[in-house]
Amino acid sequence: MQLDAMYQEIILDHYRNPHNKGLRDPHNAEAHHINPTCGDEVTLRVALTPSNGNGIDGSATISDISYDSMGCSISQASASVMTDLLIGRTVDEAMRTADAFTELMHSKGQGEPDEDVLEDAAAFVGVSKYPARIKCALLAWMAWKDATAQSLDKEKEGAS
Amino acid sequence: MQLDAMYQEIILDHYRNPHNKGLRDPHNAEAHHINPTCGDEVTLRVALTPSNGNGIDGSATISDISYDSMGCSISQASASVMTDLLIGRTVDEAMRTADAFTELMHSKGQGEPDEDVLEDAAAFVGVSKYPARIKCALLAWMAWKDATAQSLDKEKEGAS
Amino acid sequence: MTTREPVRLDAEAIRADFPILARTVRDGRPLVYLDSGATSQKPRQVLDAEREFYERHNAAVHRGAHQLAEEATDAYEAARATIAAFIGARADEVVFTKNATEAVNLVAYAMSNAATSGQEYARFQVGPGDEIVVTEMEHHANLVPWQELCRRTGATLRWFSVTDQGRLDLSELTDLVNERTRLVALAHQSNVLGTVNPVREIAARAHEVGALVLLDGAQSVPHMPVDVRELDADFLVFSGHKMLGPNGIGVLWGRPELLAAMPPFITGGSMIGVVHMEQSSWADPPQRFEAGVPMAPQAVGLAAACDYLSAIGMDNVLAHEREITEYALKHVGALPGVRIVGPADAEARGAAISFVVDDIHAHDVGQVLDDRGVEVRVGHHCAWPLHRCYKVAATTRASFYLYNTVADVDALVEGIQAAQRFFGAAPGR
Amino acid sequence: MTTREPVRLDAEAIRADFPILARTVRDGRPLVYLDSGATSQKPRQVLDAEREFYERHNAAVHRGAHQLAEEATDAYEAARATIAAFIGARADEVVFTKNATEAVNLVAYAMSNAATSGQEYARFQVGPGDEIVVTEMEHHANLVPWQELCRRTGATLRWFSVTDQGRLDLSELTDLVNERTRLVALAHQSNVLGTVNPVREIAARAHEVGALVLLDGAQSVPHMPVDVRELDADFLVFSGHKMLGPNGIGVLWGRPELLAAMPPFITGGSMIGVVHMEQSSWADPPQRFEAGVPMAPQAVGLAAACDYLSAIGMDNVLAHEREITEYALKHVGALPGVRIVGPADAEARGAAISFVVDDIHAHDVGQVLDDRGVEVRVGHHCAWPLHRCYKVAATTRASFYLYNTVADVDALVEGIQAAQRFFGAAPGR
Ligand SMILES: Cc1ncc(COP(=O)(O)O)c(C=O)c1O
Ligand SMILES: Cc1ncc(COP(=O)(O)O)c(C=O)c1O
Repeated sequence: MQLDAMYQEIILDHYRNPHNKGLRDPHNAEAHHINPTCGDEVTLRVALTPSNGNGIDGSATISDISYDSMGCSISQASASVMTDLLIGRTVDEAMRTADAFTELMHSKGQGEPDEDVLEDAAAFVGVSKYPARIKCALLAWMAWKDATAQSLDKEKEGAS
Repeated sequence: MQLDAMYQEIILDHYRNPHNKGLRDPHNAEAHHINPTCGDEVTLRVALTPSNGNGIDGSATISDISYDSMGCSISQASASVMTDLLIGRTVDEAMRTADAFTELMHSKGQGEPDEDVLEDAAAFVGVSKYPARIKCALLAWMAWKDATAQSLDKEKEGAS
Repeated sequence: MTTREPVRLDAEAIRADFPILARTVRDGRPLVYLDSGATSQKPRQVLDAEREFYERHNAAVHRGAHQLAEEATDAYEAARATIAAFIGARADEVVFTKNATEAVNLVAYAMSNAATSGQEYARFQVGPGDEIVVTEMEHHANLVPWQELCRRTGATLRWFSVTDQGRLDLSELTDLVNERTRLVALAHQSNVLGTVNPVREIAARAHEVGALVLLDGAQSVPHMPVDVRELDADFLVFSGHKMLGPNGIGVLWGRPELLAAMPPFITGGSMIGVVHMEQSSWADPPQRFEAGVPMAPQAVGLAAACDYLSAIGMDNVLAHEREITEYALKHVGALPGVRIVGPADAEARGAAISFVVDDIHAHDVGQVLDDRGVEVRVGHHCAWPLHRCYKVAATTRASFYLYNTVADVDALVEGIQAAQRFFGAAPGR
Repeated sequence: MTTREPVRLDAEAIRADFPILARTVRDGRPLVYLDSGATSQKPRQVLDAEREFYERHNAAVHRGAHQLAEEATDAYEAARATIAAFIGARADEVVFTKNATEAVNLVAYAMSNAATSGQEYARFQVGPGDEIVVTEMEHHANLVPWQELCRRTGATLRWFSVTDQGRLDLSELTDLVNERTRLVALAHQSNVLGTVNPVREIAARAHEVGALVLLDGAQSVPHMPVDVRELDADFLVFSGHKMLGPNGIGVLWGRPELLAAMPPFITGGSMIGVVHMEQSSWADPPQRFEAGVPMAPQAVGLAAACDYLSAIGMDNVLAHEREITEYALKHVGALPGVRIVGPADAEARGAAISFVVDDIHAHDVGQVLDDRGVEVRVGHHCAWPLHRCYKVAATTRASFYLYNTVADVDALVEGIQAAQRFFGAAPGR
């Protein structure tokens, strides 16, 4: 039974009891992403706090991520794990985490996740063996990247 | 060598010395046909003489067929043979001849031409083995049918 | 659970013709292929026919005068005749496309082209004030091309809604199909619900008001006897790959007088009358609609698929699938926490069964089934608006064909129960 | 006549991979296949790859989550990567179509669709006052779609003429390609003349005035190394069946930023973003342009063809064909009463040789050749306007590929002489 390798206990826990679910204010930007192959959706908000003396840039801290979503266990758990991981980090740190997670997802089951960086998200290594599920695992991360990019863009527009 | 079966001496003779070639007046109708696969062309005219007391109908006599054409030996010879066969016949007789020739062309080399009806046109039996050449053999005949139909249509329009 | 084989055809003997059905998946589990609605598997006979063409007769069809070209052309046109006969049509009424999707687009773009042409194509012109009617149960392939036609021409798109029982709501028939309607496009059989639509009734109304009817037979032609003369539609589209044939070939059937009056879609070689730099004229149908070197080997393969199906008898295919469908409706439908989306009985219903499992997303159901070798489809099955009607994002679909057996249904049922256990959603929780 | 084999590749060894080349035609004559310009023959390796897909991995690509669907999707996308690498491109720049013809139509219809859309597709909009430029030597596939685009949108079609030597008349370059020009569509290599066009020079001018360049590589990609980065074109189209691949698959390569900015052509399943009854949005390229269940087995076959060609080396294929072409130009060109239509030397010239024989129609030349097993093409080769330029209705074309030898040219030369004898048109008559 390969199922257990994919659906690790951590994933099922997050799925059954998702963290940070429900949209909250304040937020700098919101993104809505859909998986066109199955119709799963996520609406996600980010709130960023500038670091001392700076505007909103890579050094800003992610003060909150909240989301509303509909989807399979993998997409639900992934959103929950992500918020735990990224809230409190700087944007730059979070981008590196997101890149590490994306790389893991494309590793075809061969990846060796760095647990220091990915923490609970390392549990998704088994998902990367199933190409059709990779999008599920990445859905919330894509929405987060999008909302963050929007926040930075807004800042730039405001400045210019 | 199957070539001789296809290019019978009669065909080559008509090809080298075509009968009735060159456009002539008077004519009742003219048709221009093109073989879209090779670009061969024929422009053909028919002149019909009504039978006693009738308008131009199936009993009319084909008083002349003339044509101008560009094409391979088969299409040239076929036009020449056709004019010999049809000039002087009634439209109804000629239609039956045309049907017999068309049938022969679709016989895949199996046809047994009625020489009484088809005369020199019986020599084309070998062509029917080569599907790509059937259109060549039928090009002038199609143009004749077309021009004849136009002649009959004009008569009807004139009458109504 | 009792396992009883239908009597009409010998599915075990048939399975032996399909090499792929002998393989295993996921660590050695026998393959239980329940995704024929997406694409069917191919019998050896079809693969052999295609290969024989390549190894013996391959040449560009309709473009050469040499022996190979003659043989290739003969094979291609003989295939057209076989496929036409399979749906009760004449050979020159059958146009080859790459799939059903292209066939629908062909008609939709021909109508756009008519709209920018003169009076010669008046029969197909649409514009503001004209209406195109579809249904909420359409596959995207028979919906999006019509949205696009309306966008390009200013015509209006309208649609039949579906009932809770998975049927078209025909109470709207005379309102929806009216003197403004130019074309009604609908599925013969829904790829999600399995519903077989009352084509004749809708066609009668359409023809009463002078509208054309395009039938999407992608899910009917593979599974039941279809005779275009009986259906009373004007166009029928279907795909070879869903009926034991190769990929890359589909069919547009059309009434000959309509095909003759329709402008072309894709233009290029072999579909022309005369070409000048300034403008061109067109060949007669079906060539007018087949630009470029055609997929002759695939046509030959599809003809072999028709021969294969005809030898078994489409009546027998239908009866076999009906037995499996009844069995599946009974046993899947009886599972606590499982709801079938679509008609609950096998009346006017084909062998696609979509369902939702309470508290378990279709992706997760599918994953557990796949882990057991049971291959189903999960998602919206290219019928997103239909899923929205039933307020579900995704369903799990099992679809059956002549090579499936009731044992396959048993494996499905056991798999669903396993998913319920795994996700702790077993009834009673 | 001396028979000397080129050294760069072993044509005899290659021939053994092509089952059809061992057959005979017309009462037992060995097949001399000189019609690869119409379609190429297929090596066993390609047929095996396609069959292996059907027998082991067949499922609907991009539509399923089960193991077969994963394998099929992997195979399809790996094929895309292989084919992209073959032309120096990235995988996501390659769109699969059914043939080169569809690929040209895709761009032409996308431009029509842009013309009826809002600002989001401004890059592709054309209308009255805008110009599309083609050449007189185009295959109908790269001419008629542009005539139709102009008819639909009110844009104007203009064209390069050809010189008596079979080259484009570039003296018109700056006049023809001007600030009104939106797109220049031209053949990389003429299927009739064999001429290889100076793409970079034309592309430089086109880009100077902001026009796009679409290159028809149907006759170049199979026969020479082609690197899209070096060519400086914006789009490249070609067909699988002319390069040892299966029928039913073609390619549109496009610059990624252009594909991303281009509206779709054929619409339906798998090319959508979100679908509502009222309207839909689109997936990113290449999916945006691949509606319906794709021809995955054919993509796999075409990738096998690329692998086959790459193993031999496209440089070697080119060198081999050049030797045969030089040999043929010399020996066919030397025949009294024979006139070659196209460049007389092998410089910037591929391996298609078209000719007319005085006083003998091409059909008759072809018939005599066919009777001897020499399979050539006769007619206008889907380049009717070009034939009109040279005031001939039809030519005879011999086209060579990696499996041809100079012995095949000898057979051709002897066949032409036989035709001259048969029709009594031997020189001196
Ligand atoms: C130069 C050229 N362009 C386009 C095409 C069209 O290719 P296809 O018929 O495979 O679409 C051909 C071949 O027929 C060709 O030779
Ligand atoms: C009902 C229906 N219509 C149309 C299609 C489109 O078929 P294809 O993708 O082969 O073009 C399908 C299958 O995908 C279908 O199920």
